[in-house]
Amino acid sequence: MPKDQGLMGWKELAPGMYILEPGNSKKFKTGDWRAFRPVLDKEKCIKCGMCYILCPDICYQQDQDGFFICNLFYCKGCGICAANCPKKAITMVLEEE
Amino acid sequence: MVEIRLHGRGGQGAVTSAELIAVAAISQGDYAQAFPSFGPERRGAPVQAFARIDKNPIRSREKIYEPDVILVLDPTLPKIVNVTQGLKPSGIAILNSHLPEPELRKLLHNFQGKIAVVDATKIAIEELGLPITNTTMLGAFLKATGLVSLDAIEQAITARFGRLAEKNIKALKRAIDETKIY
Amino acid sequence: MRPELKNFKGFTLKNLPEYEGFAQGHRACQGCGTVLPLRLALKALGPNTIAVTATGCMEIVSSPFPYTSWNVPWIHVAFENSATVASGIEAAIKALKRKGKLKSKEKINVVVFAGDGATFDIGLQWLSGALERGHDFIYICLDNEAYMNTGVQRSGATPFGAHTTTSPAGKVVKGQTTWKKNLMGIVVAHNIPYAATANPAFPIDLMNKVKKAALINGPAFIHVYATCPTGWGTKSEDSLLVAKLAVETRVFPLYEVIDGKYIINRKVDKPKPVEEYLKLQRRFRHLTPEQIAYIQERVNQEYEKLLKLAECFGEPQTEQKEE
Amino acid sequence: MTKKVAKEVSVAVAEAVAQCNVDVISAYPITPQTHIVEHLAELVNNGELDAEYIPVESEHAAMSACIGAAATGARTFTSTSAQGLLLMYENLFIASGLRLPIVMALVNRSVSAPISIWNDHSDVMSMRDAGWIHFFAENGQEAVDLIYHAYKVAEKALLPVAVNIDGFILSHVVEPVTFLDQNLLDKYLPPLKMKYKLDPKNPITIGAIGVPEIYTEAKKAQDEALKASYKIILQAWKDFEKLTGRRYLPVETYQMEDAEVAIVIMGSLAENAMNAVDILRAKGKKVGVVRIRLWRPFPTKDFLKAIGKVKALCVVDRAVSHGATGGPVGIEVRSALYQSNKRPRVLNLIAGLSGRDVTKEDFVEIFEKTFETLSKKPTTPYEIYGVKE
Repeated sequence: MPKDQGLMGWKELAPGMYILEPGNSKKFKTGDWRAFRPVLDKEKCIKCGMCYILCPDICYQQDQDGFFICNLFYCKGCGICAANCPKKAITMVLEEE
Repeated sequence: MVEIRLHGRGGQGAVTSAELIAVAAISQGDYAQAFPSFGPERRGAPVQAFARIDKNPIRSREKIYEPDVILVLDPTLPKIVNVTQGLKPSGIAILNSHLPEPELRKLLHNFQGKIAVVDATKIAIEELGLPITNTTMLGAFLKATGLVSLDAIEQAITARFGRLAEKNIKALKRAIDETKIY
Repeated sequence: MRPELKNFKGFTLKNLPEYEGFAQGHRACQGCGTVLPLRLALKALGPNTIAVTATGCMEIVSSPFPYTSWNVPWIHVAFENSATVASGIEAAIKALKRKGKLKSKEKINVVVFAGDGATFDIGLQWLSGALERGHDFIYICLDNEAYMNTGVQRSGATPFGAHTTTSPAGKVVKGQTTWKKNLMGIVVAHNIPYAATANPAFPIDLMNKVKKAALINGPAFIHVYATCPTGWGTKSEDSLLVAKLAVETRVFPLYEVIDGKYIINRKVDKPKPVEEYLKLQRRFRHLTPEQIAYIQERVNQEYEKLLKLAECFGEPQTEQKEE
Repeated sequence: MTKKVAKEVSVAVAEAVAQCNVDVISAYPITPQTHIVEHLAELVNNGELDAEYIPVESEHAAMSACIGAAATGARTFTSTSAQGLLLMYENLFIASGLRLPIVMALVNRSVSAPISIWNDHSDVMSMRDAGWIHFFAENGQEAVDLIYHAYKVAEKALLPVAVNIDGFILSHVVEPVTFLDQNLLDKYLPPLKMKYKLDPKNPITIGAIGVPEIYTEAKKAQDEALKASYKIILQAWKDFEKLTGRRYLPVETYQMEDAEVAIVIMGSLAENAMNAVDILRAKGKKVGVVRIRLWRPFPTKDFLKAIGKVKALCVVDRAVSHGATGGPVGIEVRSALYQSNKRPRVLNLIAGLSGRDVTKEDFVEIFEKTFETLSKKPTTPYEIYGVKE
């Protein structure tokens, strides 16, 4: 058995293995799960925010111009935003392209 | 140490009597224990309860097998339960009965020791309106043993029964007067 | 109307809170239709919230040490007992506030997230106890219709005919043989002030229901239809399409029961055939025309029942429109 | 110091819990625990105790509610027995793993089957490895005092504490107890202040998944915490002695100074064993009793010191560990002895199952059996005492 597989020393743990920093999973990249990437056509976009509200991975944030932009650090490429965009302004594109 | 075994029927208050004896003894500065026969209690079924009194702290977690005193709350019990089992020859049997002494001794398998008798059922019906004899029999216990003072037992009853205490104390006092010791 | 709801205006796409109670970087599957309602609920509740989660997907994806996706205080204890853990939290808040040991002017929401297994099956007794005792908390059942976390085994919430790994579509027995347990019926029988169904394809409706549940004093229950592309065999981008069809086919009607009064939020007058809903999901692909016909018949019956309930124990219909 | 009063031990325990100003009580009734929770409900409903009483639908729920309440920063209490404890089982490990200072009065009772409501230690032994601190009370006074200690220790060590009270033979006995004066108790037991708790002002995550990369470290930390609680316990007892003069030690001894043969036991039956010592000492026999009060963390050093120079020990267990090499205490004692050069003969008897009386006369006989081991080694690792062949 390889020794010392531990993530950190036991003395460093908070009692009960509590995690003291809220929402620290945002340091964890889930963008590499993605095969397809959403691409927004700003011409068609009406800034309704449907993509923002329906994204299970909380990727969309509004920019200064009011467009909702997908954060590819987290986007898993599920395509829910594209499928539910009322104006079909989002298309899923293969990552390689 | 004096060990007391109480015999009654479920619902007659044998456990309460044992507790009142212990509470009274402790309040007068003695050490005491009281406990029921452990297990589910069913109304009407013969039950036992126990008490111990000592001048020194009591250290014991066993049932009472050879009591110094037995206190029988129900007149019908000696016929169906061997109430004197293990009772020390020097001990005392305190009974609720209207029967004469010779007949009682027969019922008690010819127990030759001291016997105290009172017709507690009659007193209880007259004073409390109910054939619940636990407090009445405590009067007989006081008279026969002198282990706890009337004052201490009165306080214990008052704490336990509140507004019903007065009647119970009256019944108890009558029992002190009417108990006969053989 | 409940006095607690008097000043509640409701969310719209225009006035959504920016706040997220759930953080990015969680490990839910692509297109997870279960984590989405969870996110929306926390968004509606805001930061003054304590969350309890039953063992299940949402617990697993949100808390692999050293990471947590929870921006609110959160606890996971076990599979079946979240409702009771919440009872303890609620009682603690009450006692500590009363005794001056906890100073919080605002109401602290206590919310449970639990899957269908944790709610319909293993945790039903705990849920029943907590509802009966009247704790002021919100129980959100994220119902994806099977034990997804352990590899898609059937639960009491699995619909008739569905293939799962413990109700497989075999040569003789074709999938789940029982009808979905009527959980709303059970919950409503506890006479709690608020119960509702919700669906992530109707996100504003869902958030409004969560907010109402939070505002109302006493126990509130929300049965959320939650999709699982992995367990159901749907395309991840179809996750919400399927969810929408569940409402449009009357498979999963949206309604509220407020103080025993039934309110159907979206009446479906011209339902789509259930087959349209079923055919998008691999878990139903083995179904025979007879089975599909049976499902259609039961769905019709159940909807009729609901209409009757709304008719007998309802208020004048106030339909809500999703934007 | 208040006056000695007559109380049923269960009622006394409830009143001690109330004195500790608990915030949340959650319990489900089971014989012989009932009188404790009934009395607490009465105190709450009479307005004598300001606490939330959650009348849950099962013992599993009782512990679940305590976990939720304790994690929110409330002082909590529950009580159970036997089957109730087993129904709580998974939560017992969670309470300690999450480091929650819950206090439980465990009114010891046999475990089914056969179903039995009477006293032995088979229930508590099932949770021996659950990471709780365990005290065993000998009498009503100890039961009361140990409740005070339990909160003091639990909240400092951040670990749950079980106060073990023998069912019926202790829990249902009316006897004299002295309660600590409330002012003194308030000094002894400051209000609970949890550094980490469920609080929207400082959101933390409790109960995250212990992936293989951290589970081992989490368990190590928990194990060290339980070991470290030993010092906290000793300090709590020292502080208590200063207040009351009542002295508490992890292991108590009776007539052990020159004892050649001793009985090792936990709980209230030790009293009958002490009475047997008095009988035998009167006849010139050098016998004594070693009573283990602190069962977890096991006080190995105290135990080894307590047994002095005995030539033979009889460990009287109150539970069977089926298929093992002894009763639970017997195994522990043998393991402790292996860590020293002492090698007394060890007889291990299992006695007093399900409320079967073990009288002073029985203990006299047990001492005699133990003397026999001096010339003849026991032939079996353990035996069940008093079983009818």
